[in-house]
Amino acid sequence: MRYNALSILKQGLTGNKGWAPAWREPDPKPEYDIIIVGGGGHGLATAYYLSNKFGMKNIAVVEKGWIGSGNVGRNTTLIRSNYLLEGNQPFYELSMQLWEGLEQDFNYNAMVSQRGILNLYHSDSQRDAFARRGNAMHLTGSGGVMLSEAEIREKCPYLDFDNARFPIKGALWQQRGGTVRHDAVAWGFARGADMKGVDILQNCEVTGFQIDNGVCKGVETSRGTIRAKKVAVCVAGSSGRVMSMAGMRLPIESHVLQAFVSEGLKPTLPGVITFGAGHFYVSQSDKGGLVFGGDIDGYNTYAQRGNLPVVEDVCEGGMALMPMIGRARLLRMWGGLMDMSMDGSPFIDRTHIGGLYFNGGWCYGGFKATPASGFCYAHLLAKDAPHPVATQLRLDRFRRGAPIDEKGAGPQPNLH
Amino acid sequence: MSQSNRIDGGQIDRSRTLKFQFNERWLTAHPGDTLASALLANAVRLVGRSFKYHRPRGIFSAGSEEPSALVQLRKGAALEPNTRATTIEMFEGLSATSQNHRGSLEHDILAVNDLLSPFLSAGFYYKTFMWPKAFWEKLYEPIIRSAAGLGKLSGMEDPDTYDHGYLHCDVVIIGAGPAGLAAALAAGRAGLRVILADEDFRMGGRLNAETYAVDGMDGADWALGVIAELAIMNNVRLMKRTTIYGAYDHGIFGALERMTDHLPDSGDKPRQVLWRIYSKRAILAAGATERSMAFGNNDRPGIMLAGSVRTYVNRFGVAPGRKIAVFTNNDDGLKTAEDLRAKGIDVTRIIDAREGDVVVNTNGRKGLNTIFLNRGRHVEADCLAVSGGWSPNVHLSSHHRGRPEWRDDIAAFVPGGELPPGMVVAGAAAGTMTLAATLAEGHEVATRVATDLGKSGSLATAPRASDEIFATAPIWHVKESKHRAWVDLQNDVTTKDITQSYREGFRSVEHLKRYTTLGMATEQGKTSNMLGLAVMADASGKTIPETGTTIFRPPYSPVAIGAFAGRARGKNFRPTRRTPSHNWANENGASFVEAGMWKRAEWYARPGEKSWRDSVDREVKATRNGVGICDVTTLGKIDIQGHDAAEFINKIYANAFLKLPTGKVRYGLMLREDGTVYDDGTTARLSETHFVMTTTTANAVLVLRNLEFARQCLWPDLDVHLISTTDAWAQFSVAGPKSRALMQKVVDDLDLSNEAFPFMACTTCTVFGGTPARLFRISFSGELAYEIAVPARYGDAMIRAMMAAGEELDLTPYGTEALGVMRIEKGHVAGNELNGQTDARMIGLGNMVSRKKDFIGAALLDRPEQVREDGLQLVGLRPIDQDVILTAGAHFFVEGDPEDMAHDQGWMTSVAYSPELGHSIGLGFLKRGRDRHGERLRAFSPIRGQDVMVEVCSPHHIDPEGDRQRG
Amino acid sequence: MADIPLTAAPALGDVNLTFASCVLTERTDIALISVATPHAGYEALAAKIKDVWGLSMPGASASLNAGAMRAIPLAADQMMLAFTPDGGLSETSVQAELTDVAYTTMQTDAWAIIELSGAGATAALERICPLDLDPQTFPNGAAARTMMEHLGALIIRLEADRFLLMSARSSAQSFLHAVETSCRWTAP
Amino acid sequence: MIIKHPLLGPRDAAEFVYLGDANMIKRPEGFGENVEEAMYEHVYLRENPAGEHHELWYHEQGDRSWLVVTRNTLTHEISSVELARDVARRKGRSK
Repeated sequence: MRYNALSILKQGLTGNKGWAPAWREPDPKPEYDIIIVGGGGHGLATAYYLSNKFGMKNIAVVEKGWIGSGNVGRNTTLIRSNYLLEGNQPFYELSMQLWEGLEQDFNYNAMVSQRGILNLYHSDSQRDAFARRGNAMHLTGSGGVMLSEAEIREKCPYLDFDNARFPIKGALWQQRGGTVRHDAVAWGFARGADMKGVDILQNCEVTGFQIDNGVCKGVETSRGTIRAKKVAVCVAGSSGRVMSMAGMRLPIESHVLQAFVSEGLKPTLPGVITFGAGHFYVSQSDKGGLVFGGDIDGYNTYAQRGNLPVVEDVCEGGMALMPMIGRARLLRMWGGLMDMSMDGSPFIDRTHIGGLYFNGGWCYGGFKATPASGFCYAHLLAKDAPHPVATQLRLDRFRRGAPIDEKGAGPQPNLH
Repeated sequence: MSQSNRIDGGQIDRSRTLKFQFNERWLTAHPGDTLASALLANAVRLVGRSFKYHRPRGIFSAGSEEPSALVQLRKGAALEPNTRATTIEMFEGLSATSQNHRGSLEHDILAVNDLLSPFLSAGFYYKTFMWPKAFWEKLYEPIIRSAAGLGKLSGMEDPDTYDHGYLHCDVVIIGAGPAGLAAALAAGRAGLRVILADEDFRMGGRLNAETYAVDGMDGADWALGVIAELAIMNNVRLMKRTTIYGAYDHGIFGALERMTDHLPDSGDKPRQVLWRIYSKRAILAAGATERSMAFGNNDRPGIMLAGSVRTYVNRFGVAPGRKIAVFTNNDDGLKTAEDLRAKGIDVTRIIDAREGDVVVNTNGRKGLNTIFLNRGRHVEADCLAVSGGWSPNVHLSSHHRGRPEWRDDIAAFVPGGELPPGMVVAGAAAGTMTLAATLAEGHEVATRVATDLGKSGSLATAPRASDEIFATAPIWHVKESKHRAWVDLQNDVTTKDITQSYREGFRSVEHLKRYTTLGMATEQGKTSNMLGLAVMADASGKTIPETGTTIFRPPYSPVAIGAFAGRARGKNFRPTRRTPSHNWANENGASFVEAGMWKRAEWYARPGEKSWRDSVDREVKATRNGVGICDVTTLGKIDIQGHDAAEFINKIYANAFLKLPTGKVRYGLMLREDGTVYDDGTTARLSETHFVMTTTTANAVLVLRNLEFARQCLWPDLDVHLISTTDAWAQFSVAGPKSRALMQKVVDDLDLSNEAFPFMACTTCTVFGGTPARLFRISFSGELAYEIAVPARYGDAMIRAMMAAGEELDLTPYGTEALGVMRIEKGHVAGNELNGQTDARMIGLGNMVSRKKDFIGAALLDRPEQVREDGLQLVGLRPIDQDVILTAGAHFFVEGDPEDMAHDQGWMTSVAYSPELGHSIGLGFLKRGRDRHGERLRAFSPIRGQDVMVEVCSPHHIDPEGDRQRG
Repeated sequence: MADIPLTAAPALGDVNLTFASCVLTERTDIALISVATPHAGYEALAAKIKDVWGLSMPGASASLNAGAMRAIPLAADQMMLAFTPDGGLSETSVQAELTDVAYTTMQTDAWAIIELSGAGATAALERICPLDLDPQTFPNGAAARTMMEHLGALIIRLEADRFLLMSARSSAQSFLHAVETSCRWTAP
Repeated sequence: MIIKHPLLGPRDAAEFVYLGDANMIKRPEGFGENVEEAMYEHVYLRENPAGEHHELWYHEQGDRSWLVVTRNTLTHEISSVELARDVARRKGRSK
């Protein structure tokens, strides 16, 4: 069923009783050409692009719970293409371009809202690093301008300019950055893939891989064995747990990132604002909640919950940056599992096991990457060659000595 | 109008009358009222508007579960949006305004949304607003956003303060209702360290709202007696107005105590204190929340929870209506009628669903006036008390891994699965729905905890009460009703939205919530989740537990962001570190720059200097031509001692250190294990077993941490000991051709000739006639230079004495900017180059790295990408047009190449204006840079609007041979 | 060379503040020497400090007092000696005594020391100190390093209502502000 | 979280800094090509278990001990805490 204003009008007049399910609930077939393990944003995007752009058929997405119940439904909804390094920036720019045409493409309004992202700086060396980054953005056509303190004052008069411990000196602004209604991304991709015949198998947990002579032939699941020519893992925070079933150790640790939302407030913030002297970034949802976050808790965990020191640290950053939010109340806090890699950058690659592919290591930047991750993974699966913007996102890059370390934090996942 | 709905009784202080404002109208109340009870007393029924359809909203409950009666409290900068009228304690002069309406509360223009509701059903926005593409951001979204949100922020800094605190106890008891009080009494008498916390400003919970007797007396009086006994126990801390909002790992609970919210202003005290409670055990006695039923137009002002109606009548002495009907599926509803009649209030009808009577629709635009029953009957009423049963407040039990379990007998979820370790549940929160059993359970659970923790337990017996009957029939949704029936009163989620959600495949609880926004309101689903789940179960033909469960995340109720931040805001966001010469610098025109937590002098402006560049140029010239002084205390200093200290340091640095002689300093390069440069600095050997290592300012703490790791985890048997002395020594760099002359005046009896004290020498000595000191001949500026350190207590006196001694040499203080200029002139790398992406090869120090020993970083130096021929290398840059001021961050391109990443040659890391050379200079990383000196390149910086030609040169812009520093 | 005896400046300007229920004073009379125990040198060091000052080696979380000398635990193999210098006792003399049995480092200048006393002291500390200061768990003499308002701190209980609070000298003003604010905000 | 320090008793985890897998104690010794592969695995690859995890914490705002904490990554339950120096010696590390 195609969604448009007319369908809403028609349904509205007939009690909204004619809406069809957004996707089917099929039973697993014995075999598929491609099985995507993980029904999160990236997995569903991969299925969507495989079926819609690469003409592939006979695809299943297996998901242990409900689709979209992982990070795509528990992130802070930011999109941006303001990276620095050659291994990353063209990839994120592709992602941004896909976001920009996504809704018409998959006929679902995910509320892509390019209200801009403001990265504040507080020192000359931060300014210089942002200049280097801003110039890298221009090399990929991503845009971006440096704003003076006066320009920021005009845009966000409520920031603490006059009594700050670390005064705001300027900012890097990317107008094309913004937010997207995160759940809708998963649903839109799922619906689009389903319409092309992709089987979305919910409550179907992978419990093992069928590996025969170094070649992966399928997966064992809670709904039985399913054979496949290619198995594409895409499970974010569960990467370590799932790939260990294939006997693989990864350059990844699982950590928790907490996110926060305030009660609904009348619109105040123009776009996304990130604090340069503490761990805090914030945007305001279309419903009015301030959606904000900060640093990861910093210890290995598979529990989707965090602890108080980080909650306080994040709110301290918020109050230091915009002291008007003191009386706004934090409504909900939750945790998402982050597949923190050794250099802060992701992987989209084959593994050493034939037919087994891996997509992960997104750290806490996975949401904005969703379309490009799906597109590039689909490219790899369909053509068995990496997409041109994903050629550096390889598992062997540490062995080769070529990390993609945007922050320069080194091989310690919790510092990225 | 003076409290026309006030009736007899209640726990309010009628001897005093308070004045308050609602929407600019003055009304009266009494101490002990909430804003909600006061509004009801004054017959104010319409208090707000719902989120989506802007339907009129009244007061629905009497506690923190309130979804409807949200107001903006106070005025100006203290404006507090979305505040529940039911939890606002009345104070003199209180001011509140309604929110989320365009125009007046009574005539809200956006109420038109209600007429459009057929087209605004669940998820409508995902299906439209997509064409034409540009219209979403230009038209649709701005319209949606302009209507979004509930209350508003003041836009001004929060005028109040907040604090944090830490409490420790054996057992924290969450909730001071009958179960909590019984538990606290038993635990307190057993000698446990007890914290009893309750969100209300009056402890007692439902005992204050009901008419039960305990131990032969009125329940509320019994509660007062217990509280009085607990108050005099030293081992018990009573915390009213305190919400335990979250259960964290290992017995840590988050609590918010509202210190001054019940006062007209905070004075100079914090408004709220956020406590971190460390407990060995926890007793969850948080009670239960009553739920509604879904029937046609069940959202009108005047339709309330039955238990809340009893609260208003019994605790606050307020009649929520004059003609009240009761709609119930359990015995609690009948109790309501009894209590109302006891107060002489007209109960117009008891509609008991268990007898087949149901409400199908209601009428009354801004307040209920008529109730329509099945079989065509109707009743006049201005208030409908609805009782759909009670849901245990399982929230904190599910903050870890707990998954609530269904109990058919009470038609509710109770705590289940893996509770937070150490937590037990008592009373209604555990599904124990009658008073006598609740009291007994509270007592028993606390006694068990006491025994567990090694206390003999209380000898006293449990309090007694007669048990009431509790019988419920799970009726959730009146299906005969053809009208919209609300599930989530705030977000306007109706039963139709839920059935549509089911139809469209959003069937798991998580999908349901996300698709319909059910439970996303400010009451976090307290009144709506259970009902929504039941309607979904009905749609799918499954049971409720098959359909899902309701788990909750912190906070239990919303907490002010300011409270989480505590004191850390403004200038106190982070501590400030000051150098020993700070006061002196301040007196001498310094402006300060943030360097981590430090404040450092960046330059010393003198009268007549027009810009910072004037000051910096002068400081550089004075240093290079005469002598300058700079406070370098901020560099990290680590005292390293032990018989194996030399061996230890040799394992840490990439270059050789084993044979550094006593009395010498050496530059050290520290790598990460992946071969990347981590830090650099100088290390001095003061004796065979004693070294002093310096680190960069930024890495002082991190290097000590890594050294401790190496010492304890990698080489635990080396005899080596570490302690930071960063703060212990005031250290000054004295640089310039006249520095020797100056130092000769400063230090006592020491030959400073080049022969006696050459470049890279160090010694302990005294200065100015006996003050102990350390002297190093090291140079960052490239000039003849020294660093002199004295105990920090003498730092202030030292800079003053030095300046006096240097007067005849025109000793010039210089700041970090001049320091930066001189290091760029010399081609020394600093933070902009050593950014964690740089290896020794890139900065020309590849040969310094030892190939003859193991050290941190030794094994991963030669991977293929690290030894690429076209790798980045440090170069100097100068503008072709000498008037051009270079900027950092520019990327290099060969002229004519396209400006894309494939042709990117590198970037400018640091720039400075060199007064000696008379033009701008830079450092940068360039592919194959060392082979390209003399080449002309574009320095392309679109982000700064700059595109200039530069010539590649040696990074050593000045004195490349280093003669000056050795002179 | 010029003879200009340098005068020592107190980290907090000899601050002395009185609140409703507690008093806050800078202690400028305490000298500090850190003492690291060489490998396999515990007995020799213990014998030495016993012999010279009648002092025993402190436990992990309790400081010990003997005469003018207090030993405060810092790390598993490191303690700090705190004393008030007088005729016979100085930073130099203490270091000299230990030359052969330990590695010593002068720490007097690394710290600012605040004494907080009075009936309201524990209530004030409740707002900044995460440790359990109940006398059962933190008795007289107890010493611990912890974090208060983002700053490392060392707290020692001298008596039921008397504490020494130590924090880094460079950030002493921030530390003072933290303690002072607690005293003010918890004043009855 | 609370870490029960073997010498100091229970302390808030906020006093500590987390590093990661305690296997970092098992640093390959030596240098040059022969240890490159071992060091690559040591530095970059992780077991990342969902369950019991031995991990390094540093008591930075305390006694500067490195500790090996055994903690369940699913429940956060801590089953043992040891001084890392003792663990290192047990694993044969010395000088």
